[in-house]
Amino acid sequence: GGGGGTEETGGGGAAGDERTSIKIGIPNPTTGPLADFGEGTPWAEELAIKPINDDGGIYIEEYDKKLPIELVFIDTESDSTKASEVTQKLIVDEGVDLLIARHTPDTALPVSAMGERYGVPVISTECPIDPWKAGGPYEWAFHAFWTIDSVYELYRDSWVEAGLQGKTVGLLFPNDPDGLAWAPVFAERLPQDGYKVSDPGRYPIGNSDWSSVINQFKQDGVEIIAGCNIPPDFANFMKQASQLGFEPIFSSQGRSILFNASATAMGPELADGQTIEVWWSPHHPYPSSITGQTAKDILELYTQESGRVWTATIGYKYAPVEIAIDVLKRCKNLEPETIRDAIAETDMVTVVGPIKYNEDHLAFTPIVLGQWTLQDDGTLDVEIVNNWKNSEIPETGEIRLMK
Amino acid sequence: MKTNLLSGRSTILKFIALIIVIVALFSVPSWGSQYTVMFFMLVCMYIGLGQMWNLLAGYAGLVSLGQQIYIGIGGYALAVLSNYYGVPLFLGLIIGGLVAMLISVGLSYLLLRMKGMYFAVATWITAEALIVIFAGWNYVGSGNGMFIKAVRGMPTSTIYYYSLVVAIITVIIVVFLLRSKLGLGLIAIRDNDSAAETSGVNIFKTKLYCMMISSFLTSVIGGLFYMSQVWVQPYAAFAINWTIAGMFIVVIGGIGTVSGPILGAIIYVFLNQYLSQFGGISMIILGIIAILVILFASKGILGTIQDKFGFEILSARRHSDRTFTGKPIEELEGSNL
Amino acid sequence: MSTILKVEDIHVAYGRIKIIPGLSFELREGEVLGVIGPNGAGKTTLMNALIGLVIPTQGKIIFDGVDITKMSPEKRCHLGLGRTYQIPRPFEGMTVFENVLVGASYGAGRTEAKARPYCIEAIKKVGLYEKKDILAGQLTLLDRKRLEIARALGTNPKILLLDEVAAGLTEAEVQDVQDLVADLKTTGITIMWIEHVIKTMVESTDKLMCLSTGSLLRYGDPLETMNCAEVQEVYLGVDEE
Amino acid sequence: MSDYLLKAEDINAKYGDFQAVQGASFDIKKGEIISVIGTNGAGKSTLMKAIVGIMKPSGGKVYYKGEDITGIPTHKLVEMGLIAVPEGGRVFPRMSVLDNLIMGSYTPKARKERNQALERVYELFPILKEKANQAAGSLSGGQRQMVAIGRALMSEPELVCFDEISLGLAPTVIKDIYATIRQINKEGLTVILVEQDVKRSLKISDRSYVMLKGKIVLEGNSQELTEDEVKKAYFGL
Amino acid sequence: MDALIQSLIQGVLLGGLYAAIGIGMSLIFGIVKLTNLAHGDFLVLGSYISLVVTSTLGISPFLSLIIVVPVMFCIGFVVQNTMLNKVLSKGAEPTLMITFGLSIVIQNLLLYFFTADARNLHSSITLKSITISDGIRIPVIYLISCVVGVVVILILGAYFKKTYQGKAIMAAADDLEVAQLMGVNIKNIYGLAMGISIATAAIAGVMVGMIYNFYPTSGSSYLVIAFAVVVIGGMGSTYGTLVAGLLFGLAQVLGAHFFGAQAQLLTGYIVLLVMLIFRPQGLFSK
Ligand SMILES: Nc1ncnc2c1ncn2[C@@H]1O[C@H](COP(=O)(O)OP(=O)(O)OP(=O)(O)O)[C@@H](O)[C@H]1O
Ligand SMILES: Nc1ncnc2c1ncn2[C@@H]1O[C@H](COP(=O)(O)OP(=O)(O)OP(=O)(O)O)[C@@H](O)[C@H]1O
Ligand SMILES: [Mg+2]
Ligand SMILES: [Mg+2]
Repeated sequence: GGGGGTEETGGGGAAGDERTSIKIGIPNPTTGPLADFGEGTPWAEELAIKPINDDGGIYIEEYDKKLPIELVFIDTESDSTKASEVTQKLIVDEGVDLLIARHTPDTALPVSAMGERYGVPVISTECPIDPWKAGGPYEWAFHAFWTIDSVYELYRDSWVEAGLQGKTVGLLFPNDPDGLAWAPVFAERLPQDGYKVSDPGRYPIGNSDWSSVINQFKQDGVEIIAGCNIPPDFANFMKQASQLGFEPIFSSQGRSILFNASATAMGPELADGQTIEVWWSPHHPYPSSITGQTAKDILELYTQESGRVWTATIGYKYAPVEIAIDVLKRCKNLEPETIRDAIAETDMVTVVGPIKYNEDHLAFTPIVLGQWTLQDDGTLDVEIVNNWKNSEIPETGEIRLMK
Repeated sequence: MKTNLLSGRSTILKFIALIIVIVALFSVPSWGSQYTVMFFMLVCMYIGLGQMWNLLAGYAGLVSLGQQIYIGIGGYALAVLSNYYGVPLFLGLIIGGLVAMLISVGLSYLLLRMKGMYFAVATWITAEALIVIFAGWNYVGSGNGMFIKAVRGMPTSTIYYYSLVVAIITVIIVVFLLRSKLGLGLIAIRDNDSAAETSGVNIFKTKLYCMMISSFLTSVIGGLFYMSQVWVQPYAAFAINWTIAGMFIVVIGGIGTVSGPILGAIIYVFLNQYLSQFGGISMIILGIIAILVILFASKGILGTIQDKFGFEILSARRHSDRTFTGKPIEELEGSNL
Repeated sequence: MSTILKVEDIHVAYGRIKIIPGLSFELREGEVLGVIGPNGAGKTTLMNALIGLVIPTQGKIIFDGVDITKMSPEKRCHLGLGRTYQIPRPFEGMTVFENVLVGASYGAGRTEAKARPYCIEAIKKVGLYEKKDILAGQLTLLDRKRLEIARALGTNPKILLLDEVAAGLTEAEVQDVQDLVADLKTTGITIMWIEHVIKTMVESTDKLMCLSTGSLLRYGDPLETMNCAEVQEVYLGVDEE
Repeated sequence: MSDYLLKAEDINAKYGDFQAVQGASFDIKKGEIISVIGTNGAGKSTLMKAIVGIMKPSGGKVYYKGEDITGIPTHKLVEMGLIAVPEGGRVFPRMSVLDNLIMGSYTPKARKERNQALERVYELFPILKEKANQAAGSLSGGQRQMVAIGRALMSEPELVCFDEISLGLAPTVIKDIYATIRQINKEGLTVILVEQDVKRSLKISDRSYVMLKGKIVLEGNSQELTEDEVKKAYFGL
Repeated sequence: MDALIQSLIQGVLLGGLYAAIGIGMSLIFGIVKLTNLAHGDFLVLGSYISLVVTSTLGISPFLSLIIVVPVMFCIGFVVQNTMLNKVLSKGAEPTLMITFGLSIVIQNLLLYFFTADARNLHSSITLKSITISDGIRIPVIYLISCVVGVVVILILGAYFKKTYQGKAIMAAADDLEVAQLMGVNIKNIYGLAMGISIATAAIAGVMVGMIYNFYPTSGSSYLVIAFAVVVIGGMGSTYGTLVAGLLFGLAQVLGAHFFGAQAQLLTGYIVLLVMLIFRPQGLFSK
């Protein structure tokens, strides 16, 4: 066993003088279906923590010394049950002072829930605010991301920009937490904004055939598809749509093609022109609060060191560590309550944007619209084509219809 | 004759040892770290899960791949009852168990007509269907699942005590069941159902009781799991992984033995906790361990030890008289393959 | 002696294959009825119908005044029908004792504790006492047959259905079985006995019935049945001795 | 030693600690019929299993056609013409009767003669032809025994070992089978009969062995052995 | 009307693919009575091996079968002979455990070597389809997969019906000892069966890899399909598997057609459970 306290709640670290570090627990989907999100860990987190620890750590008044930060990673196997279990282990065995939760509801929700149960502060990101909020009210967990309404509005703005006002929108949402959170927003707001809606219902994830959905889209004359799908489902849908002669002129997708690998596996014919919500990219202008590195710097370094293409998740691995450092710098001691209160008072700019939590423990980070574009060298990359409400993030291309 | 652990003094010794173990277990929160408590809590839950799978597969010959049905029901019942109706958690566990039992009765009428792997697959598909149903059912939060808000801040030791009691109950129930007439009928059915039937055993009723007991307790364990995990979500609650865990525990420990699942649960929880630090390769190691154990001890660790030394802890075997002489004759020498 | 079992024009088929096309007979209490007939005549099928493993498509089976035609095997067992299997089906994971205990507790509707003495008695009767704690899976073929009898006896049957229990036994052992049957008969158990050993059938039965392709070829006094020409032809064959 | 087709020397066989066969020896010449008799549990079946390699003998040697075949896998022995019919009418229950019989002609040598062999089996057991497409598991006890015997005859064996051949068969069929055995024996087949029926065994065989508690306690020319003598040995009197 | 016809066509084609996914399982599950929880993972392993072959040799996925099939056969053979044979006689659970172990080992090895990235087997015909009318099209890749599935099943059916080797596998599964006594070399017989099973899974894997994107963890969804198909069809019945595949595919597609996308899986499962209730031993079992 580790330094778990004897008190029932508050899994604070080892008591008093023995303190040699501050522990941050990070459950990560290293293996399993979400492993795409897990990629880049621990590289990004360690990148963030290195300058601090090189400097001896963070000064905590109670101990009157600098304490280095120790990151404890643990694999959730992309399974929410396992995520709960390993988070418990982090809390009671490792005695972490703080938890970082991110990467889809399957990680963010169980980790936040565990923090609530044990009274350990949680910095949560990268999971749409709506499903996270459903688990509240929270006492110990804080969350920063965007809302589905904001994505909706971004999409709507881009459709207008692309000259698609009032067209028929096909809804492609699964019956998983994300899909179920997204679909009602679209279903409700689209008609209000003057769009026609074709809704075939929430399909089960892992679906192997899409002909009924495609048939309905064809019948209803769908021109725009909006969805929030897991990548394999969306790729399979697009392939079959193409086989069955359904060709939307615009597609606005959440989650479905976040990663370069997903786009590549789908093939340039189908991926080119797809639009997605971009939460972080090399074009994001916010410098690191730790080193001043820009998004571009960080991502170039990543590609250089790992040989992998950039992904938006890197920023959301880096930013929570930034928040944690900022928070800890403001803590006089390491009592969970102290840390919690410090989180609540956060007001800073991270690589993913400004963070300031409201009374519901929520902060809103910016998103912009990206469009997958076939590059001259035959690879696919995302261009930023709409920066509605977040004009500090520069547009890098013009919005266009799918061929 | 190697050992005779079953008669006279050794029975008393065993009884005393048992009491000591139980008392020791109850005292864990008073001396152990919070992690120790959590460790034993998980062990207790998995013992229960394993015992109940063993009751079905090891004794009744009902190899189920659908125990997750009851885990999920237990979790959801707790969530619904406590969130919507303010039912106390303890009561929620019991009501959840009863609901699961009712469901198992319904399912029995459909599924008990099937045998062998047909039954196994049918139970699994039922669970998969439940995922689809729960994921589309708004009342239970659909795909988003539900937070059991009442358990926030609940001390681990409380859940541990619940789990310990449940684990002990499962063990006691299995032992008593097997020593009862019902157990005799169960094993007879497992070995040859039509012969059992013509010997007067009501196959359906016997299996039904078994399913009912198993579903009730599995559901209570499901409730306990979700008490400690707070968030219940259909894809995880009705995932086959629950049954796989139960199966791992039983098969590694020793199928068809009462003590096997206890050892199996300890091994399982230990491996899970220990290996989680190895990230990517932890699952590979777990898989390899599962394979190796089965290859070298196909009856599980305790099952193999029992065979070797010819004794059984907590045996359900009936002896025609008090002196036990039936050392099992080894496998066919030079058997095929 | 009153009639304990009455079979009225039963028809039995496995799917489309008709095995018994209408068969009627009666069995009196305390009687030993022998059943012979060529292989595949439907003897075992008849027994399966009596015990409830296959339900006749037509006709009635009345046992002790109760219509049991569609009753489940387990209920029939409680009423007092016990059987052995031609190809023994012991509970392999159980000891001999436990095997018999199943019959003695479930079949006879006793508690386990009460069933134990009956169980030992049944085991002794068939001569398996020394092997009572051996796993049934390890018995030889013939011991398995004995176990079949013991298990059926344990259920405290009013009618005992024996399916080729003496096949493959040595002469002396067959004699043991005959003695056992005689002994059971004195306790008032009615017996229906399928066997291909002619000598035994003639010596030990009160009535002998010969089935051929599911129909009654002959029913009556054992010697007469044996000596009847049709039986000689389809069953016994031309004697070379 | 090569005037023997098969010779077993001092065979021991065990189930776990239990020694079921203890130093049994016997031999058989080409063209002979021998019978092995003994009470139930004497170890006859075990001895046969040890000969044909289903069970590994814990001691002793088996020679076939002058060659040491101890420990040679069963399927090789079958190719060499040595085949056994296990007791209890064991069929492949899920396969059709025809397929069961065809499995009998599995060895390359037997495949060539398959159709003639099949005709012969059908002639011996006409009922099997009727049931050719029925699953063997649904046959009556006696019919299964017929399948088991027929299947062995399909393999064009040189030496057959029948374990309890007449078990469960109707008297006519037994008579036919014994007649057939005599017939094929004349055609050159060597036969080992494991039987309970002392009278019949003595009558048909050239020589007999009596087993008791895992040992061979009496052997001799069948015509010279008196039934009394055999019975004594039989029960160990 | 067009939509219904399109759904019917799609259901049938999907059914052929399902049958191909299930056939290897039917063989090993029905005949050898071995439950292979790693069936789906072997299938995906086949997809990955094909991926390696196509990308290194630059050949089409169809051609890659020449290498994939023998390689997977060997893997199946070795797995059976080194592991599963040892526990085959010990009841259902030990094999469940071993194949479960294999399942997680394969998944995580794939993850280790190929990362979690989405993959697919690229072929020029992936997006092609035959246009019947405006509303009705037949996707070429589905059509080919369906045909391949049917052909594989017919070949396997003939193999078990006509060849000695096929019968020997069946016989060994029924009674190992007697099979030996008939001259069957039982040492490799199950290895052979598993080899065939895994090889057919790999064929399905290549087809699936061209139709769907795959990941190291994709196997479990194919396992469910394989189980469903085998159980509906009746274990070990090759033609039953074909009919079951069609039934399951049609049930899903028509379910979605009539009751909306959310009903797709559910109707499939309900059809399966109802089938099981009325034919607890599968459609075509004897
Ligand atoms: N499940 C079944 N399906 C189809 N036919 C069957 C089934 N069971 C038995 N039969 C057939 O029914 C007929 C009668 O079988 P039964 O077992 O009653 O014969 P029997 O008189 O007991 O013969 P034996 O003396 O050989 O045991 C046989 O021809 C057999 O092939
Ligand atoms: N699988 C087994 N495991 C343990 N013991 C066995 C096994 N099979 C047989 N035996 C024992 O070995 C001894 C010899 O058995 P075997 O079957 O060879 O006798 P047999 O002479 O063929 O008898 P029968 O006439 O009854 O067939 C018996 O005492 C039996 O209990
Ligand atoms: Mg019969
Ligand atoms: Mg024998």
